Amino acid sequence: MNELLRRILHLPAQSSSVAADIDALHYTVILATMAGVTLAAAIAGVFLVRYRRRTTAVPLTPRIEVPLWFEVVAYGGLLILFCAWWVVGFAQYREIETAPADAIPIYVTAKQWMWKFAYPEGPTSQDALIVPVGRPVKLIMTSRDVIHSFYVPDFRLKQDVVPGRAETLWFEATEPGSHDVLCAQYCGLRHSLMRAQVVALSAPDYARWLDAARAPLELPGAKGDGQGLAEDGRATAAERGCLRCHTTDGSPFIGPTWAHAFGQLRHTADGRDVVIDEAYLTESMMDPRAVIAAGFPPVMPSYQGVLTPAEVSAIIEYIRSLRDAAPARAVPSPAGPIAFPPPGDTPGANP
Amino acid sequence: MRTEPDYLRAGRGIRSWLLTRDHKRIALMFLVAVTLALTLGGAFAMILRTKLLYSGPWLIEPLTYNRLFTLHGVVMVFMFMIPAIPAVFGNFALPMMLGAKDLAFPRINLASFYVYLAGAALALWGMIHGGADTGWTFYAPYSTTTPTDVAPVALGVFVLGVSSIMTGLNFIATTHMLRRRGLRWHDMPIFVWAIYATSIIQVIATPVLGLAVGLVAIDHALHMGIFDPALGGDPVLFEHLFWFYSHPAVYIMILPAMGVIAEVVPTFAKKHPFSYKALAYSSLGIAFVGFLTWGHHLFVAGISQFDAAIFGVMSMFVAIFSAIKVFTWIGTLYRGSITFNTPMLYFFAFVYLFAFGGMTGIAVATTSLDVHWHDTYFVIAHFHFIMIGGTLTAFLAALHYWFPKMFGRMYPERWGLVSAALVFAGFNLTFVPQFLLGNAGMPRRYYAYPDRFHVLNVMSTLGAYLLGAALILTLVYLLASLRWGKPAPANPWGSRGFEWRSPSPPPAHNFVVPFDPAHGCYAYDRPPPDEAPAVET
Amino acid sequence: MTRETDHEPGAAGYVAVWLALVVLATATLFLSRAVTGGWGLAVALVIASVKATLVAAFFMHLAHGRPIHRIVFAVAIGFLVVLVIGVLADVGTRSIASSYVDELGQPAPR
Amino acid sequence: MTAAVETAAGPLPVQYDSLERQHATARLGMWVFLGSESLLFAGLLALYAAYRFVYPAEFHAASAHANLVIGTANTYILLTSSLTVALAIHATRRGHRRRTVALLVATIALGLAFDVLKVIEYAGHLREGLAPGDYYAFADLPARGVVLYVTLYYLLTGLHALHVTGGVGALIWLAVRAQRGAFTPHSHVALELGGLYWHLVDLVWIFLWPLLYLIR
Repeated sequence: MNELLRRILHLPAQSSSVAADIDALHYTVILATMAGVTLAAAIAGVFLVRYRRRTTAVPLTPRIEVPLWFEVVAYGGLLILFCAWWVVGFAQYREIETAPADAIPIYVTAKQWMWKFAYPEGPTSQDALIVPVGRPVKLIMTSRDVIHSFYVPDFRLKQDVVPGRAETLWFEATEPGSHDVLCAQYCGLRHSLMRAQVVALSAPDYARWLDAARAPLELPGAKGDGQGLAEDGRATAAERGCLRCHTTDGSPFIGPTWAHAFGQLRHTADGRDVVIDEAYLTESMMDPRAVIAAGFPPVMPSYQGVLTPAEVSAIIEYIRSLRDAAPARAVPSPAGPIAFPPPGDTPGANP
Repeated sequence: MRTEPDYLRAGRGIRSWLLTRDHKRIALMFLVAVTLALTLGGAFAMILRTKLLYSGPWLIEPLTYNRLFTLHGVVMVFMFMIPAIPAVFGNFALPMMLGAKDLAFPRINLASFYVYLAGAALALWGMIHGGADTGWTFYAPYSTTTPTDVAPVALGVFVLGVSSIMTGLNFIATTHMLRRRGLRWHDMPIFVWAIYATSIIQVIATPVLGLAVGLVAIDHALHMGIFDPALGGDPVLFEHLFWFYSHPAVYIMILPAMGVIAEVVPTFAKKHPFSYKALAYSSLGIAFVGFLTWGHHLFVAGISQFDAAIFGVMSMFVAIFSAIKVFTWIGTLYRGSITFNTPMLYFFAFVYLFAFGGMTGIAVATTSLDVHWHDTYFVIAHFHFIMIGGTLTAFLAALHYWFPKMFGRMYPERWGLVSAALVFAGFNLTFVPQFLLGNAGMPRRYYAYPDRFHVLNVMSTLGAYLLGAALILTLVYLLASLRWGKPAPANPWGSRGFEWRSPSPPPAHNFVVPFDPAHGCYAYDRPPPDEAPAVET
Repeated sequence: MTRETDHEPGAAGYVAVWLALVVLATATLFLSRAVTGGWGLAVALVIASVKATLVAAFFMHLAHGRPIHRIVFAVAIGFLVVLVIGVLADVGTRSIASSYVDELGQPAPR
Repeated sequence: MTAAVETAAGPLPVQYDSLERQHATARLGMWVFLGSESLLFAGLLALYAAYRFVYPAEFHAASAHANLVIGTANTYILLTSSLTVALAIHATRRGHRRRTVALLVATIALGLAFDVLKVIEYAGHLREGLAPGDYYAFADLPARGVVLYVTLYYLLTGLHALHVTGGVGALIWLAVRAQRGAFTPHSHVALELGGLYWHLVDLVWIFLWPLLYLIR
């Protein structure tokens, strides 16, 4: 029943702890609304047909004043029904507004047309909020310029982000997956393109991601012919945080792996096959959303203006050096491929 | 029998129109201005809907799109919705329903028309000159920091507010002091109660809007920083001031519409209202309790939970008055003698759309559901159900209902029914998909949207085209019947209403023979008074 | 309808009201030094309301004018109070969490 | 068509039965206008209440720099001007045209005095750097919070001063008409409306003075 109504009403997936309850209240209110209004219209229709004038002469109609008790009962009952909905609704609202004590605090900064996330342990990320499944997360949000609104339709949650204040929003993801974050409060030119992803990882994956993110990024050198450049590439990739999402031992993680990648064909989200070469890698670094690998969330931030051309070519050399390298066991390979349901869909072909 | 010319021929030449003090002529001038505003606002809506056919960038730039939805908002809300029924039908019918020869302050009435034109000109010049892209809500700090030209548009809205206050003040004074001898408050038509309640809201709430947009204009021009968070200011306070006006403003829009419906139903059902006191007092109830509910626009804006609780409960109370009205209208049909004319078809459309829109208002006031729906297309569908489904439908009902009295011509009944049905169909095709878009989580004011919302947006755009066409059809045949419509008798609908006891179109001072209030305006249980030429349809 | 001008206060009445107003103004001035803080505001507002009532009742003929004037004035002041209370109810009960991020001791990421 | 009743102030508008009815309607219209004007100040008072609640200490510190002498002098000026305009209407009812004009001129003088003192006060503050919004450059106090008091001070007293200036203009026009003998004991509603407006301006200042100058 829940699934049927959810599809009919075009509601997104119920991916947070509160989503199911909210949808339940939603169904009762909307169904009661439709029933009440249709009943009223039906009664009006019946009266129209029953009492339409059939003669040309206008008969005198009785003057009927509604008895007071009828009004009190009808409108009192309706008021009680509305207030009952409000009581349930406000209880849920309090639950939404008060974050549990053990929630993981994450700092969110909204800036004209992007979302930036910062974890207390230090790693920061742009456009991708990595959270564990099954544990409450508290977002402490502020804005750098105008009012934005952090809105995750799949969680049924939204909170305006007001500059000069810290607004809190908490949620608990129920299953792994990536969910669209949209800006709901008009904030200017690219208001409709100010999007991010909440990536919910299972507990072990999250723990491992956090360790990888926090561990000092020293990785053993990989075999490569241009020893110097590949070595610089590895250091740059570690320092710039590439290796937090891309692994070097062949297992997919948040981003596709770099091992055995160079020169191969990459199946993309929109069904094409692209050769992984210098051009593709450079374009992926500068405009990651231009071509998205199938099965991976579009969460990679753009490194336009972050990486110098020398660093870009160094990283490419490092990826080339991993082309046929035996997977170095130094980094414990993740338990298995991340079970990613296909993300909602890639955002429209934005400029 | 006609001793003096009717008000349309009482004076010749453009001066007699532009400097008139006759409330009926001012009503017609407002009708022309308000219809232009509706056409302009509708055109902007068409462009917006056409852009939304594609999810990516197409047809217009994002900045143009943002300016267009601001234009659509400002023009529709401040230049059509707020003045439409009060300034046109309130001006025309209120004095006649009270038995007065004119409004209390005719000069202020004419001044309010020219202040309306000045405000409209200032706002539209501001739009063409620099074009605000803040939305009609002007939320700080975006409205005070955006490089686009906000000040003239904000001041234009301020001036339109002054015109609204002048109209409200005129109606309150007239209702209190210029009733015909022997016409007690409980003998007055319910339309007068509705316009009176609307005027109270206009007079009390509009100054706060004037202040809010005035502060935005000053902040934008001189950087006074009253809402600037860097100086310690709080943008949410602007939202409080803005919605203190804007929620009662939605009652300014719907109360006159309810008044029109309260006149149409008894006339075509030939029956005394199911409960006169319920209809009359619920208008005042909406006017007063409506001031206590503005916070339900701020549930996710960062107000405290305590405040959200107060506003949530109050919103439930104000909804009861609307429910009272809907039940009483439907009750009036019971054991009536109903004829099915165009105004009645608009009544049925009004009942269904307004009740549905109102109930989705209840759904949004159920605080936790608002967290998901706020600022999405669900809210847009909700308020368009009330504004177009309610106020525009009632405006068209009033236009058809009083058309014979205003112009002395009959409109073509068949065309009326066809266009009403098309308006109803076009409206539903446009806004029911938007409810679903809101559920799916599409935020409002989106230039580009994720692809999953594509199909519903295309449906909504097609509906918008149908609605636009239906409205243009209505305009065409009404203009045509100005010339070629059958001459209208004094009382084409056989109504007991006071305004029908004068010839169509009425003489300059409304009544050849002052009507006898003893014959009630809803006395369908007694034969019609003889002094008015009651013509059977 | 009784002519309004029959029982309005004579010239002496007006001067008496004026004297009362001046005395109250002076009282406000000195009391503001004596009673400080929240109570100071309360005292000042009470005295101001008394002065306002005096001006409205006698100078503006509310006391013996048509009752509708009193209703209009009361409704306007009522909604003024509703706005102030509605805004204060929000500002006053906002939870601490929404104060500045850096006051939470965690530097907001720059 | 009922013959237009000839009155001192020109033909009685056709929709009124008697002159007294028209005056009563004019008074009601004025009261509704006064109610509307008071809501204009309501918005600013709400902002004042909110910001004073959030920044009590800053408001207290900033209020100490308000010019109490001029503020108090203005309070007495406006109270007295209320008296003079009330006496002016009283004199008209007694038919003393010359005394009415004298009292109206006194009221106008007091109103202008209020404006002049207000300009002096603003000049003094601006020299010290107590300017609103971004232009705040006051040495002793940090901007945060204090600038909100200063901005609200200029908005509240500025809007009020605007109303005082408008009131003075209306009184000048009324004085001229009184001088020409337009007001008789039975027909002087325009003067009454001018008086009502002036009393409202005084009423607003009665609240502004303690709220802005006496924060201890």
